[in-house]
Amino acid sequence: MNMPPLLRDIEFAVDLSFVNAKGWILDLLSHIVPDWVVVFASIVISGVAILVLGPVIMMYLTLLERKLIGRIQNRYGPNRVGIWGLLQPIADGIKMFTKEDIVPVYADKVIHCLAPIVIVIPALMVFLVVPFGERMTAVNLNIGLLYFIAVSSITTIPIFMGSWGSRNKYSLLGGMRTAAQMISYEVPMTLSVVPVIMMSQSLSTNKIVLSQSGSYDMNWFIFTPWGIVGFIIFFLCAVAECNRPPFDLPEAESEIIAGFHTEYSGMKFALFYMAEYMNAFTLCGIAATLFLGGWQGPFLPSWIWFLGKTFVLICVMIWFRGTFPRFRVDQLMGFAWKFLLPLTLINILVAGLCHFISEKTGWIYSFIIFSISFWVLVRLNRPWMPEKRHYPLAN
Amino acid sequence: MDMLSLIIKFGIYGTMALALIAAIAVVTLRNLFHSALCLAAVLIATAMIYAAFHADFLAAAQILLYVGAVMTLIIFAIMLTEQLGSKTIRQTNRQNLAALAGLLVFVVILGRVIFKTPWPVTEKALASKVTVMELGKAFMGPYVFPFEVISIILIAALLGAVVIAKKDR
Amino acid sequence: MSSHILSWIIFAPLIGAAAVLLMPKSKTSWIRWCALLTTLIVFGLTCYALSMFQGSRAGFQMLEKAAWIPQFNVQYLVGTDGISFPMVFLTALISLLACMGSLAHIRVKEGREKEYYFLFLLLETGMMGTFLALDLFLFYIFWEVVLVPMYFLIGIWGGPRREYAAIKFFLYTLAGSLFMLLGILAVYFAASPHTFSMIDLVKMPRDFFFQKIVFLAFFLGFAIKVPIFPFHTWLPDAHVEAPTPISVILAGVLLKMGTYGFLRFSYPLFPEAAVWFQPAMGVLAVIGIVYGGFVALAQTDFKKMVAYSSVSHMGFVLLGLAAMNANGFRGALLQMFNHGTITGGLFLLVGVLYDRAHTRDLNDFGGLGAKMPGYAGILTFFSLASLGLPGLSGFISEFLTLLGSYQYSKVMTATATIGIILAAAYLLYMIQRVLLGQLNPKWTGLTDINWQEVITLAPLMVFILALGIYPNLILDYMIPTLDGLLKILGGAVR
Amino acid sequence: MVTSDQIILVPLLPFIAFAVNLLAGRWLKHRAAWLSVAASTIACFIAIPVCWAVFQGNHFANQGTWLMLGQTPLKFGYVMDPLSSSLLFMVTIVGTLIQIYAMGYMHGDPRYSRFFAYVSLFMSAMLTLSISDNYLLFFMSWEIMGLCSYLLIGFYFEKDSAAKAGFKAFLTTRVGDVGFLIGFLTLFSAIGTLNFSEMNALMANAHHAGAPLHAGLLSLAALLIFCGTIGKSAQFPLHVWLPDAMEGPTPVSALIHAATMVAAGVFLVARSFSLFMIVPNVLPVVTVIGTITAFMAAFIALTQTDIKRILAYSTISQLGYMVTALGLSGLGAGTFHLITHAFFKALLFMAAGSVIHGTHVQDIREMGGLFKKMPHTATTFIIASLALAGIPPLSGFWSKDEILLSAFASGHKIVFMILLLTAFMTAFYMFRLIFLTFFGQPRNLKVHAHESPAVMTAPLWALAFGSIVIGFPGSPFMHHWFQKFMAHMVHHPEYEPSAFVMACSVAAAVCGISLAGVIYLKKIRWAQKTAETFSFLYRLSLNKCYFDELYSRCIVKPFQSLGRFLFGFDARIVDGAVNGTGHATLFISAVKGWIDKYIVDGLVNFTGTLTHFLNSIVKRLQTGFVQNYLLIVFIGILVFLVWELKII
Amino acid sequence: MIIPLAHILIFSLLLFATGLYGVLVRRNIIGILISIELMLNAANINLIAFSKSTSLSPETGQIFAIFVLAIAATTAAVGLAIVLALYRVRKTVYTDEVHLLKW
Repeated sequence: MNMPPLLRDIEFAVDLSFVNAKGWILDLLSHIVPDWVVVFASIVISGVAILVLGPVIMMYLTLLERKLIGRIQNRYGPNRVGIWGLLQPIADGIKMFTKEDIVPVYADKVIHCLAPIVIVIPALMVFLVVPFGERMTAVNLNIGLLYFIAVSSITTIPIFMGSWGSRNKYSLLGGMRTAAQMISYEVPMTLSVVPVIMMSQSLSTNKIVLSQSGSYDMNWFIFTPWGIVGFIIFFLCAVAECNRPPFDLPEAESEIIAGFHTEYSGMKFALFYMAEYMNAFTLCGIAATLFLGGWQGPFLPSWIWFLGKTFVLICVMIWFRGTFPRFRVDQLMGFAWKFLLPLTLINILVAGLCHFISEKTGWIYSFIIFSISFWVLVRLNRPWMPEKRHYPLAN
Repeated sequence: MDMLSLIIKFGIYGTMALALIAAIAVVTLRNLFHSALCLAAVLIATAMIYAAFHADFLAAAQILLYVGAVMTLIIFAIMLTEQLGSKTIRQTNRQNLAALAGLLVFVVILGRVIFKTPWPVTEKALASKVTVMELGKAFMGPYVFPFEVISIILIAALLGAVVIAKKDR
Repeated sequence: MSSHILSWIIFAPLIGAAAVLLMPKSKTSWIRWCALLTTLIVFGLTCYALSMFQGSRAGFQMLEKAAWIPQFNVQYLVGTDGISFPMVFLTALISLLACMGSLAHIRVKEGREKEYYFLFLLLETGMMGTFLALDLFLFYIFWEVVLVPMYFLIGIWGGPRREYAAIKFFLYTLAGSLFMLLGILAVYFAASPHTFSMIDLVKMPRDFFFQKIVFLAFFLGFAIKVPIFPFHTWLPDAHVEAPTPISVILAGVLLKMGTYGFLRFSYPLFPEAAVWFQPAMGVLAVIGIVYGGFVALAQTDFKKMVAYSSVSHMGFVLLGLAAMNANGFRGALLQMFNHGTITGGLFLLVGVLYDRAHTRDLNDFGGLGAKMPGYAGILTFFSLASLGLPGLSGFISEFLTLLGSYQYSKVMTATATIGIILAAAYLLYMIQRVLLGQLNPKWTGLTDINWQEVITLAPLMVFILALGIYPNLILDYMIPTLDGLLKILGGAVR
Repeated sequence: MVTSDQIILVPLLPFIAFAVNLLAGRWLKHRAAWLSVAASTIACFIAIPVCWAVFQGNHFANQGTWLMLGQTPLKFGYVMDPLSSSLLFMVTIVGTLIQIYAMGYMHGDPRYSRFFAYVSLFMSAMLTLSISDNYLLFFMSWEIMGLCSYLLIGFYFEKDSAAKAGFKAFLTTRVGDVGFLIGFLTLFSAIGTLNFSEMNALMANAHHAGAPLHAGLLSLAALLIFCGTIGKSAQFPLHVWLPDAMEGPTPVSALIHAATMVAAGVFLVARSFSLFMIVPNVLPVVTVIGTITAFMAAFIALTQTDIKRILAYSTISQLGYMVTALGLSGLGAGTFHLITHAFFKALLFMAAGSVIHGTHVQDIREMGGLFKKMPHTATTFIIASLALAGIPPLSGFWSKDEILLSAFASGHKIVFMILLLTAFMTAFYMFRLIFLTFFGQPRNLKVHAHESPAVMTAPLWALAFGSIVIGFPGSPFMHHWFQKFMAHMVHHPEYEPSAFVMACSVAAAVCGISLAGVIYLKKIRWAQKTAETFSFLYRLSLNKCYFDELYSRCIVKPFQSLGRFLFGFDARIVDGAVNGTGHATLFISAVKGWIDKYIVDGLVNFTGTLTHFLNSIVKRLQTGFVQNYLLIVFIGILVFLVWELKII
Repeated sequence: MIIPLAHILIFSLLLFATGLYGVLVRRNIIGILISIELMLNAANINLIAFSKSTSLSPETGQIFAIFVLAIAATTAAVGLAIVLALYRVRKTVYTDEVHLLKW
């Protein structure tokens, strides 16, 4: 980066402002309290930051979504509470907190109540490894990516708990759908990140981001053939993982009311809601990290780059919601197992290929391979028409 | 940092206790779903213990595979097979006392053995730290054959499970 | 010999059978036409072979030779001569007509055409092989191959007592052929070097006592097939129960296999024993003639009557064989051919009537001559041929047989002529009961014989008439071979 | 040129007519008759010049190989010698006339073409027989004639009696035929040829050498050949079929059962005459048979009432005459009578047929006074009867006289007496028939007689003319030309004509006619009285000497029961043995099965039971409960641990 | 090593015993499978502990543990498939009700 030194200094200062702030606080504390307290304080500061960040993100994501959907549907969206409806999430929060907490009579009460609490935990835990900016990763685990995948997979269990604990058949159906969907999409998602791991030779999110630096910090993985395919797959799987449209079968209103959170209301519902939005955010963040270079980017501070990329991906998710109709169950599963899974495997192969040959030929080869495999897979996945049903009494 | 290690130590013991309690809950709870959730707790606790032993990769894999996949499968199976009102059905068979007695003897014997055996604990081993890279190299190096075997077993199990669980036509 | 015409003749039906097997079961018309085409091709091949056949030569012709099981010196050895060739021709003709009969008016059980025609063609292969094999082992195999499809054809498509008839036929014939197998093995082990080949075996001398024993073994096998008097009881049952085309084949071809065996194997291999057994055979033949005639006279079942007439007529064949002179042999071989055509035609006619009336009780009919003039004419024609009316083929063979046997024994001949009278009696009695007299009102609805059936019968009539007027047509092919055989026997007559 | 092989056309043309009629009869309809008649006529015109040439003393023969008998070829051919030419002459003329007659008689019959087909076939066979030069061809045509006879007798097969009659005729003649067959087989084995000419030559040589070859064998052969005559010519033991054969249409009776086929038997003896002459003891047998037949038949004819039956018995009687003549070495006499008889007997049958055609009844007791209504028929009938009775100068007189002469001259006085008596009876029954039929008053008013059409009466007159003139070639007026002509054939004794014999013959005939006239025109009661007086004889005569009953009881029934017995034997004993073997095998199998089941298997089962018992104790271990097993395994491991670690 | 090896071993022993108890006494087959997972976990803990404290090549224990993990996954998958098939056929998942092999 050939920038004037002053500019660079300024940029660094802005870039590392949060980090430096934490450093100052800890420095201050170390003079007062014993060392282990400082360690704890470091953890607590990061934790508090994350814990605050989570609900805030959730609140304003809902607003963003409502606004965007509104725009898509040619209306305004919330615009009464505060300017542009900015206070709407707070109002909603108040409403949520004050609502009656209903527990069904035959519910498995402990589990019923535990589920919304448990579901927030993994959602928050994944924030630990999200690189918000340069040196802004809460815990720089060397298995960060694996940690992320592992922890996000726990999400199924609270959903099960909720669906089971409610003693409601729609809940149960929703839970089972969720479980099936999440397990299915976890597989292509995990496999789609394998090329990234291969190329960056690390599981650490930080290192992955760093390996995407280059001229103008723009050597993002999405600009490689395997990267673009992997990104698309990953992003689709991410949409499915957080049960968002068009993969929102677990909570399909027209089919099973609201899926696993049918019986939830008030704060418990808010928690589920929050977990969902936090998951969406983290998944978009991870997608940005893995394929879009994370906080890498010219000129602007790293965290702005990161949040900007994440924001764009979230907008795309919302755009999906506004655009696509819902999948059918068998199409959903078939899409994961019969289309995405083979494509990820081919993607891994292509990644290996691209690693060993020059960039241009790599593009040509991968283009050929992808078109052929795409064509083959589409041919093999011809839409399956269910047998026409006969209704003998219809006439 | 003595304090830190003390906290970690107690944290480990606490995790162990939690795991044991959850394990006992697993085998004694009547509601199988609760058992399964307790198992999840045990697994997570175990994963934490792994992490404490610097087996990060294993911990993550434990969570990913066990909690993410196996538990889901088990809960799935429970949901498919369990009638909702099955809480009241006796969940243990008649040989629990005999089993308990046998286990007691077993625990006593093995406990004695464990305590009596001089374990060859080496400092070098204690100091070593295994990275994911090394694990991967080990997989691709000396353990490549078992690794492939395991992959074949997994595929076989996948197909087998599909075939078995498929509805008869 | 470069041409494999004989092998083609043997195995063409097998190919047809395979083709039938490959066809879908529901396509019955395909199967029928395939079978008919196959038999037609076999007949064509036989005619082609006829053009290659040198009638004036005595020895085996068109030989085909290949080692089959070299360890036991078993060969695939087929060939033909004046004895077997008329039989091959007869087989091809009768099979063709029986197949046509099957198409036209035989009730083959619904949906089982495929099995029927498969077995039918397999049977044809067996018969052809039996007549053409010159290796004893091969001969035995084909001999047995004939049994199995026959068993099923009778047992599945037969009349009400078909299981009984089929199993009786099968066990009886099998018992006989087991004796024959023993004989074959004895011949094989007595020969040095061990061989099954007829060409080699004929040249080897054999001990007289051995000859007698083994001749007896062969005799049992062939006698049951012919059938000779005490072994004949399977015949009426099998004939009566078998479906019409199968009766035709049974009478037309299968019975000939026994007498053919005498001519082909027993006589050349055991000339001294044959001479020794001559009186016994003659007596059995005469008993068969007279006995069969009398029993036929007592029948009320049309088919059974024809069956017993077969016993009587085959007795003439045996009588000719027992005469052991030129005329006797010629008569016998000619009678084999003629009996095939005549009795085959009679069975077809019984089938024609049975298909319409669904009964074979002779006493039940009457006066059909006015109702079915065409049928009456043809039935009369075949009956007259059967009773030995001059001008029709039956007479020539009976005449030659009697001429031959007269040279051997006057008493036997005189007794045998009773059979001729009886033949007239039972056949005319049958005609009287079926065609003449008042029309039984039950049968006013019967229709006359149709064109399909006439076409089936016409070739037989042509042969009967042609051979009756000018028997040399076929005798020319037989005489050199028969004279050669007689020379072998003559050498043995002391 | 009339010498050569065109004679083959003579039998061939009717055969073609037969084939065409049979195959195309449905389209030809009544044109069928024209075809047959035309064939016959052309055959006649071909045959007569050839015959004439033979009468002039020529001799034709030709032959070709047909079959190989052993190493000797069997040759078929024709021979035109006096015997065959005279027969050919008669057959062609009579046959053609009868067919013309049949055109009228059979008119309107539904199986018209079939009838003419059969008749043509018969003509073909008969002509073949006439000219055949060997026994086998002779026999073949002989058999085909038998077949035609069978078919034509059973022509009205809807009638049971007709069907039965045909059956009877065929079977009865067949018995004789088989004798004939064996006979010429014997002859073949004795002299090695079947050809007539060769045989004649051989016999002549033997005769001249004085020593017959294989006397016994030849005698046997001659006897057996004579069996054929007995069957075909309805001689004494086998005559029963001929009266029944009258069930056939009348032209058939005229053609086959009067003129031609039955004469073939006589012709056979004539053909084999050289053989008969050379063997010593056969001719007397022939004579005896002939005499018995002649007398017996005449005796039966006395009381019959069916017009055709009377004629049939008359035929038998006359055939007996011929056979007697041949037995008395009268070849010329026998053959001569054969020819003349053919003419007048055919005429009689045809006239009788005309009567039947006109009245639709056959019983003479229902006729009467028909002379006025059917003058042509009656006149010709009377002419023929006179010929038959032996009134000079009609043909019958000359031929009968020759036979009587043979008997008289050869010294067989008893035979002569019997034949004379027979001649008397013949005259009597013939005129009994005439007086009852044509004279007196009509006895049945339901009968409306009318004269037959010209197509029927014309042949009657033609034959009547023949009956009158055909006797002259053998009469003293032509110096016994015929007998001399025949003598060319085989050497046989010739006798001087005797006026005594002629007188006796005429006297017998006249007496018979007068007696018949007296009884049946004037004193009808006398007949009744005579019948009552000689009731035994009357019943014997009326019931045809009980031959049918005798045969039915002695031959037919035993044969049938033998058949049934043998069938039972077959079903029970022979088949029983087979099935018995089967059952025995099954029984042994059952025994073995029992042993297997209770002893061998019992041991096995005992082992099983023991095991089962032990099992009931041990099986308790098998709880079918996985965790139980697991617990046991676990406890086992525990024990192992304790043991291995030596804790206790 | 922060805590003595023996303590870990005792812990895993107890975990194993608990799992074994579950295997021996639970009626529900899924319960048994759950208990088997417990036992496998105990074994894994042992592996890790030993690898951490005694082994010369420290990755071996972890690799074995990962193999055990994979096997556990297959066990679960196949076992549960069998359970589902059984449930579909016999409408029960209780071991003492499935005793076709009982005498």
